[in-house]
Amino acid sequence: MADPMRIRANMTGDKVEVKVLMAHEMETGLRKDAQGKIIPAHFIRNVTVTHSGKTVLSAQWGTSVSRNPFLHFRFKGGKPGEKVTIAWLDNQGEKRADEAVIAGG
Amino acid sequence: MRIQRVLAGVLAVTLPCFSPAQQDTQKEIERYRQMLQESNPAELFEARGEELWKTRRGPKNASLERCDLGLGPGVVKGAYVRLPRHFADTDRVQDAESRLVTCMVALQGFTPEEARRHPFSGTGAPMITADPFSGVGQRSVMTDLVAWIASESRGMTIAPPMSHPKERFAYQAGERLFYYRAGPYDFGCVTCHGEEGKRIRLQNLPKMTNAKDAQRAFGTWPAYRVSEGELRSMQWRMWECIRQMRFPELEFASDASIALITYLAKKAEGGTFDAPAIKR
Amino acid sequence: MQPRMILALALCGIGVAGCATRPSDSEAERAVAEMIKASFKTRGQATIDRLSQDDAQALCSKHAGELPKGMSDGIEKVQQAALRYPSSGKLMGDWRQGERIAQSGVGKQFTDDPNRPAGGSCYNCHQLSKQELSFGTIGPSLYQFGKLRGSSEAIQKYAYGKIYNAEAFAACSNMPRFGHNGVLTEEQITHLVALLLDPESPVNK
Amino acid sequence: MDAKRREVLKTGGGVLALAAAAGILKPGEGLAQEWNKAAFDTKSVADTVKALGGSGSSPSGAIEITAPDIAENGAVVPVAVESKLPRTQAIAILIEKNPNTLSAEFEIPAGTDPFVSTRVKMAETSNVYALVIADGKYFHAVKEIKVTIGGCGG
Repeated sequence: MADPMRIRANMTGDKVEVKVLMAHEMETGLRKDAQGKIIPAHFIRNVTVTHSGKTVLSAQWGTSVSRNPFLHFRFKGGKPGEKVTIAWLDNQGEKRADEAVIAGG
Repeated sequence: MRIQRVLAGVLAVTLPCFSPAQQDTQKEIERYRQMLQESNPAELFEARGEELWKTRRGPKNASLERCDLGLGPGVVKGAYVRLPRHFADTDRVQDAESRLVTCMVALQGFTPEEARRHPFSGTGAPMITADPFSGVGQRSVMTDLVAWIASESRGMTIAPPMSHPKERFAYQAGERLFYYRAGPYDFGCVTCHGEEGKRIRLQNLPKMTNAKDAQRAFGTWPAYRVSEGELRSMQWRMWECIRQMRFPELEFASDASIALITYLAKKAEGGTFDAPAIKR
Repeated sequence: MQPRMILALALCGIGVAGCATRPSDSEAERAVAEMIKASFKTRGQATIDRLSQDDAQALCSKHAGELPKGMSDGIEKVQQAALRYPSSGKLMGDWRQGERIAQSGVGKQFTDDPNRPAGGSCYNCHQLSKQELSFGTIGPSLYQFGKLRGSSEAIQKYAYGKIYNAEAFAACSNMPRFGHNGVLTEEQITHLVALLLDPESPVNK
Repeated sequence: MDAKRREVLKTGGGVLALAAAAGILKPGEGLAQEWNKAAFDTKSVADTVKALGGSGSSPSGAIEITAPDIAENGAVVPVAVESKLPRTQAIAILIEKNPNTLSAEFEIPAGTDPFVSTRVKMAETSNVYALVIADGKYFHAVKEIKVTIGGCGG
């Protein structure tokens, strides 16, 4: 199973600042292993961030997002103590969802 | 006679080293490095390492929570900056990795070979491949553990003990290795790390006999290397430098590797430990 | 005991002349040699015998940074005598091939294919062309090397010799002895000479 | 609106934020499973814009790309995009000289800042485009990022 994400969600002014690190190979499908065999593509395709039942960011990614991806964005309407949920789904059907509690500013 | 004069001319000509454009290159690279600091995937490895420390593994189904890293069984906080050190039970100077091998064998019942099997994540060396993005994912228990153990010394002062005769001998052997030039490229560690302010390509090289440089170097390993997408330990740093020096392979957790690390740790004494870091 | 002294002592064991003037500490010496033997292993083309030093390597290790004048003259004389120039007499090759060789840092590592030619690793340590921003500074800038010096036979010979065996000109140079140690072929070195001296080379633009 | 909605549907989920806003999809319902393969397979900026449902894009000074001029390594290049265009709906990052041009596409619902920061791989020195869809129109900013060769064994 995929490793947990590292999520930081902090109030800055009236906005929630979200920074997340995901543990993922983001393999391009173009590389070869030591035996010269192609390493199959393995990458996150979809990321969805929700807060209070509402999607605050959704993304589609290709293979050129860096390994162990980093994402940083801001949204309005969150309060300290509330939860932000981040979910990803990769091209091999693996998925992972984690949540973080919004910290005060 | 003529040749000699020409040669003298050749040697006398010095060129302005850096035009403004090249100073801009350095400045932009510095900016790139600063941008990387915003987020360090080393955290992901540290989190796994902390979990592994507490996980029951091996034939004895035991965790590493009683492992003695030098400050007593189970004490991790501050242990990394007081390594390498002499351990009475093995009568050997050990760094973090070699000590973990000892604990995996003694506490968890692994054979030494099993404990050493995957010292570095990925393949260790960059892969030979047509693809521009190097590194391939294969997890290493050892790397994850070292990432966490090192993180538990963040902000502390590098202070390797040097009171046991074997610690002093490791330092002396490490110094000798540092100056040892050999192989088809005539390289030694000193070739790249003997002068101040030099670079390979755009990578700045620490002069290891200079305390400030050594402190920065020792204090920023382990590190997440963005070029490989892997967490790399100090053992790996030695192994990789030695590979690029065109030497035979430096064995993981070998006495020579520990001697080199002891030499560097002593040179870095008094510096602030700030690892796992993030680097090119 | 001074660490530097132990270092010097330890270095005596490897076929170096002139150690007799220092007190011997054969125990430390043996222990370090033993440590090296136990800590390295042959992998691929990087065989364990690569750790055996020739005289120049041993002297440069022993006197790191403070080589006595007489000794450096001695090394340069021996290395000069070992210089070999191409029998064809042709010292200038193709700068385009030279640029590729200068850019490549592969060769002789245990991860390298021994059947593929090595690179010259030139940009690792030297500035050469203006376009390449990523260059090292361990060696001096070679930008406009030929423009400033011309491409006379004497300069060609110097450039070839320096790449072939840097220690023939500067004992204990940081630069590998590319020809002497069999890293680059004669032909590859002539391409590098052209990269340095050809007026059309990016080095001289 | 209807014409726009049809266009969105026709392009195969390129601008899902529009679809969601139009009430076609509810958040979390199938949205995460959509992946615009056609767009991620494109090999030029123009083709990517097309695959994302645009006929072309205009340069805009209201889009800011924050990234280094020179990256020490191409495997990780920090790129942040901020749009000051009203009603920004989506931000995409395109790398002209990569094997596939489109790197990432972010859909920005109302209430979320028109800003994203991430890290991308670059195969070589290239122009990096920030493509912004705002009020149904396509805009872009461009910045060249140089990728340098590093290390000593390669």
